[in-house]
Amino acid sequence: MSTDDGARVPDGARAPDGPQGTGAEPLLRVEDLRVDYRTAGGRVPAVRGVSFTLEAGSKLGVAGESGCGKSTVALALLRLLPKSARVGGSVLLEGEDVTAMRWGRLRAVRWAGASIVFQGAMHALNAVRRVGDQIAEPMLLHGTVPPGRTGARVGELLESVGLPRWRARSYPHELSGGQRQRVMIAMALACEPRLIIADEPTTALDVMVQAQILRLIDDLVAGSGIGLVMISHDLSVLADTCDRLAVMYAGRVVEEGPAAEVVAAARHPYAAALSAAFPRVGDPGSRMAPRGLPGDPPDPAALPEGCSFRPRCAVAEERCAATDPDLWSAGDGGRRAACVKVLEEAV
Amino acid sequence: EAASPEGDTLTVAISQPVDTLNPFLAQLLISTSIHKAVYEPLVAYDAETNEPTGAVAESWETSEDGLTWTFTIREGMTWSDGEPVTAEDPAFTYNAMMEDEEAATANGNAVANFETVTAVDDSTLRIELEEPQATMLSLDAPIVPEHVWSGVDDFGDFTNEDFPIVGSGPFTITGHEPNQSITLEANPDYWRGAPEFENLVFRYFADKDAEVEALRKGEVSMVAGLTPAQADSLEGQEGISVNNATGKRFQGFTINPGAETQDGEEFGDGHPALEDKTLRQAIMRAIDKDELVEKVYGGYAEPAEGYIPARYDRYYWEPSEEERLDFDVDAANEMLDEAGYKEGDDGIRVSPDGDRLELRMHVHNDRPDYVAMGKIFVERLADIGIEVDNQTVDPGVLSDALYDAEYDLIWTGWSVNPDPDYVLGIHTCDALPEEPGTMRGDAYFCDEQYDELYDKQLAAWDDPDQRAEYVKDMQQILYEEAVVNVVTYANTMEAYRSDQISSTQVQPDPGGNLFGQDGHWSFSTAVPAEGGQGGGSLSGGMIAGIAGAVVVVAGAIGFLVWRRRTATAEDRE
Amino acid sequence: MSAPAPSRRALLWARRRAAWGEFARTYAQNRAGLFGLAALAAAALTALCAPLFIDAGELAVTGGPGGRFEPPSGEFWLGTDAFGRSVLAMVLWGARISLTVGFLAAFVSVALGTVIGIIAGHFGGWPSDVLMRVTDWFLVLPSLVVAVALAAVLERSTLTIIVAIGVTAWPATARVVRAQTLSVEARPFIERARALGGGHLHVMKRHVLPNVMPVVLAQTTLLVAEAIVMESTLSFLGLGDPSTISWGGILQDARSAGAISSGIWWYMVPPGLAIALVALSFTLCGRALEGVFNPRLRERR
Amino acid sequence: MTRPATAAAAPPEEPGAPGPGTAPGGPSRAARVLRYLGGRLLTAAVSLLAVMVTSFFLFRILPGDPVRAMTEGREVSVEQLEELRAQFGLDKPLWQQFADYCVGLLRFDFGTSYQYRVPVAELIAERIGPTVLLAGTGTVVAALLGLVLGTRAAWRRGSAGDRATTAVALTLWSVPSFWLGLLLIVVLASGAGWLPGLFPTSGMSTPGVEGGFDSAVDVAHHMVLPVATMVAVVYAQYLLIMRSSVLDEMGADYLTTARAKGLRDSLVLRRHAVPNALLPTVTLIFLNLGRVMGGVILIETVFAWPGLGSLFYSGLRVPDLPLVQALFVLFASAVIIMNLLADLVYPLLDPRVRT
Amino acid sequence: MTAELQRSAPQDGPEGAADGARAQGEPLLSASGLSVEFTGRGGRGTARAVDGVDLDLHAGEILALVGESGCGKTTLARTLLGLERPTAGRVLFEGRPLAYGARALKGYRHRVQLVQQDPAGSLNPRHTVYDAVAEGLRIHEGATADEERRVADALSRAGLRPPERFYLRYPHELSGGQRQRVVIAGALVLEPEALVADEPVASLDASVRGEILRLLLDLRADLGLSALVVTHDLGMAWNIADRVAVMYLGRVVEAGPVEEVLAEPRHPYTQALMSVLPESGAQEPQVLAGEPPDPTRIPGGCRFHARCPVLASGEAERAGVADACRTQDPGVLSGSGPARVACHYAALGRAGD
Ligand SMILES: Nc1ncnc2c1ncn2[C@@H]1O[C@H](COP(=O)(O)OP(=O)(O)OP(=O)(O)O)[C@@H](O)[C@H]1O
Ligand SMILES: Nc1ncnc2c1ncn2[C@@H]1O[C@H](COP(=O)(O)OP(=O)(O)OP(=O)(O)O)[C@@H](O)[C@H]1O
Ligand SMILES: [Mg+2]
Ligand SMILES: [Mg+2]
Repeated sequence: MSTDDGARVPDGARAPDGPQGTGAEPLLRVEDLRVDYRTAGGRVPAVRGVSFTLEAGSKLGVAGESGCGKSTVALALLRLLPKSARVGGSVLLEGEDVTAMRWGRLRAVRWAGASIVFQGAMHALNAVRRVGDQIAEPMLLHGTVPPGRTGARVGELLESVGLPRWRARSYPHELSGGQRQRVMIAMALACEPRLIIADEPTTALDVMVQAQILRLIDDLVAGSGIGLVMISHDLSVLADTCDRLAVMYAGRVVEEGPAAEVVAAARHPYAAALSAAFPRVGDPGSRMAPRGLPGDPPDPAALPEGCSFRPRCAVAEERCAATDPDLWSAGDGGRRAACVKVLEEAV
Repeated sequence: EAASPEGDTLTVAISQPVDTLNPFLAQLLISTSIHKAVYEPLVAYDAETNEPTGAVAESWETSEDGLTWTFTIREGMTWSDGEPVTAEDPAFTYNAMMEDEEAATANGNAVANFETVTAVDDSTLRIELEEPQATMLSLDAPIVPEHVWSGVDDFGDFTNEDFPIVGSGPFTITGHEPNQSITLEANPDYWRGAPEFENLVFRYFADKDAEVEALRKGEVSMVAGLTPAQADSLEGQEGISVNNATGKRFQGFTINPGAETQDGEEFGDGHPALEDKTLRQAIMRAIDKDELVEKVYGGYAEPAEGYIPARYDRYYWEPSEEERLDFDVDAANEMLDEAGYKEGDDGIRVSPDGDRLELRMHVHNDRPDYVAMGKIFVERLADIGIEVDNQTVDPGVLSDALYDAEYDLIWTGWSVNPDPDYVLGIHTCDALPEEPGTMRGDAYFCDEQYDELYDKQLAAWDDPDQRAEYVKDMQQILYEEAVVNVVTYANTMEAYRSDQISSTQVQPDPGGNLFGQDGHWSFSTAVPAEGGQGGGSLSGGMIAGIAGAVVVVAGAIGFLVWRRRTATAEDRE
Repeated sequence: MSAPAPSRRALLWARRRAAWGEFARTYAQNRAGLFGLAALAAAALTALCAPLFIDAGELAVTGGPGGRFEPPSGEFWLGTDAFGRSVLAMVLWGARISLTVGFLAAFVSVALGTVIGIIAGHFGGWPSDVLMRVTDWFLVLPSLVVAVALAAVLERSTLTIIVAIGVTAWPATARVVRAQTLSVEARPFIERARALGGGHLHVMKRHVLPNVMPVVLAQTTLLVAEAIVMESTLSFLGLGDPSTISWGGILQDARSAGAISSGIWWYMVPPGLAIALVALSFTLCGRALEGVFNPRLRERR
Repeated sequence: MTRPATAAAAPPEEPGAPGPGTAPGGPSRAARVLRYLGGRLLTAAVSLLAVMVTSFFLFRILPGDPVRAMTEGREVSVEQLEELRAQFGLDKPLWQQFADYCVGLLRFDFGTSYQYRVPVAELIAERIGPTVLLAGTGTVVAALLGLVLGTRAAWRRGSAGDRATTAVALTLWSVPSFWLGLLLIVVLASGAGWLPGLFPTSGMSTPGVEGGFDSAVDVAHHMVLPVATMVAVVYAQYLLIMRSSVLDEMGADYLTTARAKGLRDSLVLRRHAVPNALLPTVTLIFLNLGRVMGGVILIETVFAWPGLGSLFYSGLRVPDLPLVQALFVLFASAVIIMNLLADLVYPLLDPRVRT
Repeated sequence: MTAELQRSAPQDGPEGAADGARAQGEPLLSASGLSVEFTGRGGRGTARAVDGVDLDLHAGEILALVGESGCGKTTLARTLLGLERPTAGRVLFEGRPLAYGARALKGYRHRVQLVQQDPAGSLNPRHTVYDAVAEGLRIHEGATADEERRVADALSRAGLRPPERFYLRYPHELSGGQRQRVVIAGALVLEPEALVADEPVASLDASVRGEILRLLLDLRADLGLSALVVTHDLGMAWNIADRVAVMYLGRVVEAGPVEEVLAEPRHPYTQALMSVLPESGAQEPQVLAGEPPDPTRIPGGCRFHARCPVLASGEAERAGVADACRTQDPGVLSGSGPARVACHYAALGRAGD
């Protein structure tokens, strides 16, 4: 899958070096992940070379606007993409390449090794089965809990996410959105995986409920050594929750670094615009001055030449049309950004 | 090869479910046919000649005035349960029909003219009539055993399904699966001698094609009512005999000459021009009967003139050369031109009174031959400038049109009994309705001369030849008036498995039919073929069928399993 | 109209053409749909042009050029019937009635069903209840029986068959349209139209109708298939118009002639195949249309 | 076979958007269930009433006088006709006939068949068995076949297998059932060419075959062709519905969840996709169970199956008013009852409707 | 109408718009004691979605209505447009109660426009942009000669320039932001006096949101449009609103100028909302326990008392208002005026000030 490699400069920067490059194999290492969807209108490159690593016990946030490929990355991590998707690159989960696993092994890794919390819990839960059964299902499947004990374990899990035990007998529609999301989280914890991938776990939830869920995730992950990949379009949420942050644009990571720093002082113009779009109540600068990004989100099927952000970039230059920059190192703490200007500064 | 249920079973395909096994109520042809094999009548029709022949009555005598008939009951005849048949039985039967309205349902007509019926002694039955009648010897209503039926209170409710049903005929009914089959067993004590076949089964089929297929397979031994195409295709098939019988039925159409009640009140909306005999005759001349025979019946019919089919040669009549209204379009057109029927702008004639000759034609939709004839008729009448509106309709619609006289032309046909009294009677003035909507004939025909002749033939009960003369004269009147127009006598086509039935009796012989006889001859005299096919209850076909089904199912399962295998091999998601 | 108007109209036409092109392209991706369309086009063409290459006189019962039940030969590719008429010619000619009945009957029932469905779906409340009760009532009646009864009562004609089918087939459409209307009515643009001041008629005409149209169109094509089969059934039961040639009518003639058991397969098989083929084509087209209008059916993971 | 338009198989009325649940066994739950049941029963009763009235008047408009039709071609006198008419109650004014009919219905007395002279109820009791046997077997086979094939087709959508399955189903669906039945008789019953006649041409049993096992086998043997005809024409709709509902579910997130849990493909299908996809299909099956009763008329006629369908067809031609009226009510009430059952079963399958 | 509009249009910039003076005088659109109840289907209880609301929208003002999901914001907005009939109270437009006759409503809807939450859904997928924008014109004025000019005008005002390029596009060919602009253009084409926007940017990407909000501000500046903006996002209220009303379970519980309310929330509910803003920084988030409230079961007393952290922490007890909280309804806040709060505890605090 060496489609648009030719246009790239310079080559070396693509190697996943950075601070994570310690000796021990990280929990999750994604290298040059690429996903194309085959559609009636041709190939849609939804993810175009995404690399990142996640250490056990740490939390990585992935932000970006709708359609930039966040969910595709999440699904690719467990090879859950539809048939129409072609995947390139590698996903190393505890050193084992998910993309090359046999089906049997893959099934064993799914959920027991890494589980997913999906966005719309109403749809991610089977409407006609009791939530208790759904939580118990992976336990029975992976044999992590002896069959006789699943009931008790389900109860424990529900309690750990703040739901009464009897809720195991409920059907999803009998639960509110927040409760459903809790069930999803309980389910994700069922097999005590090493990695949890949360794809927009709080979108569409009410502010107050969102806060509850975020806090819950925080509590559960903290100190348990579980790695968390949290995906959201809400940069402010991620900044609050995660250690590190990766901002995606048009199928690429355009900026990566410690969460607080990326939000406070983004190096990539897109990341900067995105964080400015979340106003701070009380900040007189944003009073009566909403800020946004002109232009429309990119269409992955028809990306512009060169830097894909160029058409919306306020500081774009001529050379941006020629190069589609990779992630360069952009400061301490393993900060990286994909903008020619960043390279200049670094040089 | 062909497999029959049992070698000694005669299986007859029937296309009509039995209405009831109560002979006082049964009206459908199939039921009456079965009853004929179960209950002997007083007098039967001879197998070969159609002449009256003794059945329950051995002999009979008539008084001078023809009002008193004395029948001598057959000696030593018994019911199938062993009881002797005595004069009490017919007396009971006829009296029931005379007294009980329900019992009169099916055969009440036969006793309509009876004054009294008495059993003088065990072997003598006396019938007193109100008027002399020529039809005393066509008394083929079933005679039931008094000792069984005297216990019946309500003839209308009694189903007569206590098997075996006690009868006196060659067979007794032993079982009835509604809408499926009726099984009969031979009566070993039948007075003419036990039938050769031990079992007689009538099996119901809903579809003519299915019947023929069943015959081909040997599932049934006899099929009646074949279409010409079916007869053609069965002809010459190994193990199958086709019986092509001369017709007992005539086909034709009636013209509404202007409907009237007996009191002369006109009603209905028949086309006024049809009152004109010339027009009616011209219509007849536009019809090519040979074409009908060829196209509709594939040759299995006779072009017809007279009202009584040719098979009854005593009464058969043909017009003389000058009387004939033969197919001749030019002649027909000429007749119309002369009579003042001018052609309109659209090529359709207009009557002298100014009525456009646009006629409605009603056709029974369940009679394929009428439907076909109707189609030809439409095109032929166009040749003489008459437009026909083809209304092929349900029988109900048709009879409404007929009884309300809201028609111009209707296709019709009657099955004619050996005694022609009834079919002649329906065209007397008496048959005209007393008030609109109650007529009992099938044409609003009324002719004084015809009525005189009808009375004469009825009175000539003691002189068959003289009676035949009268009957022929009546037919001539009908022909000339062209209200009731006969076009063909269609053959009756039947087939039976000659490898199951080696011989059987047609009626009349020769040229007669097997099914729907006036009697039971074809069943009671049928002889099983040598080496009749045996076979247990699981026939060869069934075994083959089961084997086939097993193979199909196994194949399907195998396929699914194979699919599953291949599917798991490339277990993609 | 002011100056830019013509350009807007031209643009509009260009858009329409493009939309059609898009539609055609999407449709063309469905091979079964293409097959159906081709078969239909052939059938329709046959029906239209039949008088050009078939002499109506040869279809008259007295004018059949061949002999009785001639098997297929060079002259009569599909043999002849009892009147010596070419079965091929009759089957080709029969397309006229069968297609007419199919289309008109489907039209009648779809028009009825659409109007009732939209009204019931739009107004809700008791009008909807009443209409749906009536619909349900029609829906439980055995449609074949009602059609048979209607066809028996009314005058024997093609129109009767159309009415009989149309009157019995609409409830299904009404339900589908109502369901679709309800789902359209739940969408925010309906509320926007109301908030803009649009009345009932405006909402039904401008918003609901265009959005239920795809369903209706697909439903129509499916119903045509049904109507054609129904026509053949009624004709087969002897309720057809005897003075016209239709496929069901030919089948009935064949059956009453005992063609099946007489080995005269050429009388029985072609009309049945023609019915099946045309019904299948309509069904395929209907499904293809459904696919085009409902992309959800088209591409799914 | 009548075929309800595919899309008519929409699930029953959308349940109101279910709000966040409360603890099970809330006080109003029983009341709600009762109200639901009561509502459905009432609807069914109203429909039934409407059908009864329809039935009476629908057949009164049938042309033709049953008495004349029955006696057609026979030698009858005017008096006999009048007598028959009086026996049938046809001489009474229409309103009185209607009143008699209604009173009769209340007592489950459908009158006496004109043709057969037995109480209609008796006739129906006699024939309902074969019809239920044929229609039931046919529906069960068709439904199973449709469900299995539809699921497989959807799961492997776009594959050669999918396309072949769908094409075959659609083709068979387009074929007039009576025609198919006749062809099957010719080919499989009488045998064509080298093919022996495998099955009986028609009827339900061979006369004279007796004994439990033998006659069961015999009936089964007779049933093959009619059932095959019925299944061939009918199963497509189950297949199509099942296929599209499985397809509808295919993209659903909960399936991705199931796969993410490490379930095998077949388990994902069986445990998750099918139970959800079954919901709309079940409604259709119930609806059809009701409709096939009326729908088997053609098949019973072609195969001389001694059931209600052929009884009805024969009654219609007379017209045997008490018989056809009663059968019509029966056919329609079968649909009503099955609708009712569907309404009652649906909540059992779909917990969302339960509350 | 245009002239009138021009006259009332304030010519000052967005900053000036926050001027307290605007809140004076006759409100343009107001709710007075407004209640809306939904009778539940299938045995569910009656939902008091809006339960006594007084709210005034003045000419040229942007009023934000915030609150958590299900508190009745949408219902209130719809009722203001006459799409829902109030079970009690009235909607007043220019001081006159809203009439619900077909004609009167049509006239009213000429002057007050609705912008819905979901721009994708609120455009008919089968209408072109031109049709969608011209729809209002056609409904109210039939075919007019200057239709095209007005449509072009509205489109360019909404930021779709050049308008001709968009005329014949279908909604699915537009991005989310463009769709919302089309919806706004459709509202503008009738030159309304007030706009009721129900979560106008909720379904849009964060980066696009700002542009749409800026559009609203620009329109207010150019046309003097007043707007009621429904949102659950306090940040958005901070971004564009002059005044804010916080709604809880069908009632407005705190209202006032944005700076006052958001800088110093006094109702415990508002405080909790503020605290869970992700960027709220130092403040320890006060996550309210329990589920969003249920309008079919509104608790007695202060409707917030069951979840009230002040009551739970015993602070209210100490202040001596706990009983009042549990039993006494704090009452309906008046529609305009300075910052007000419906809370026994806060009222106490103020009194104590
Ligand atoms: N099954 C598919 N077939 C074709 N294209 C797809 C498919 N799934 C996603 N895409 C395209 O891939 C791109 C990335 O989609 P993805 O769902 O990963 O975005 P996302 O960042 O998760 O967006 P959102 O925030 O809306 O969830 C989008 O342009 C989308 O249209
Ligand atoms: N048509 C209706 N029938 C019955 N209940 C309704 C109806 N519309 C709204 N409700 C109920 O009224 C309450 C308020 O609903 P509303 O839509 O106004 O809330 P909202 O504040 O807009 O919520 P969100 O932020 O989720 O849009 C909710 O509990 C809702 O369930
Ligand atoms: Mg996503
Ligand atoms: Mg809302």
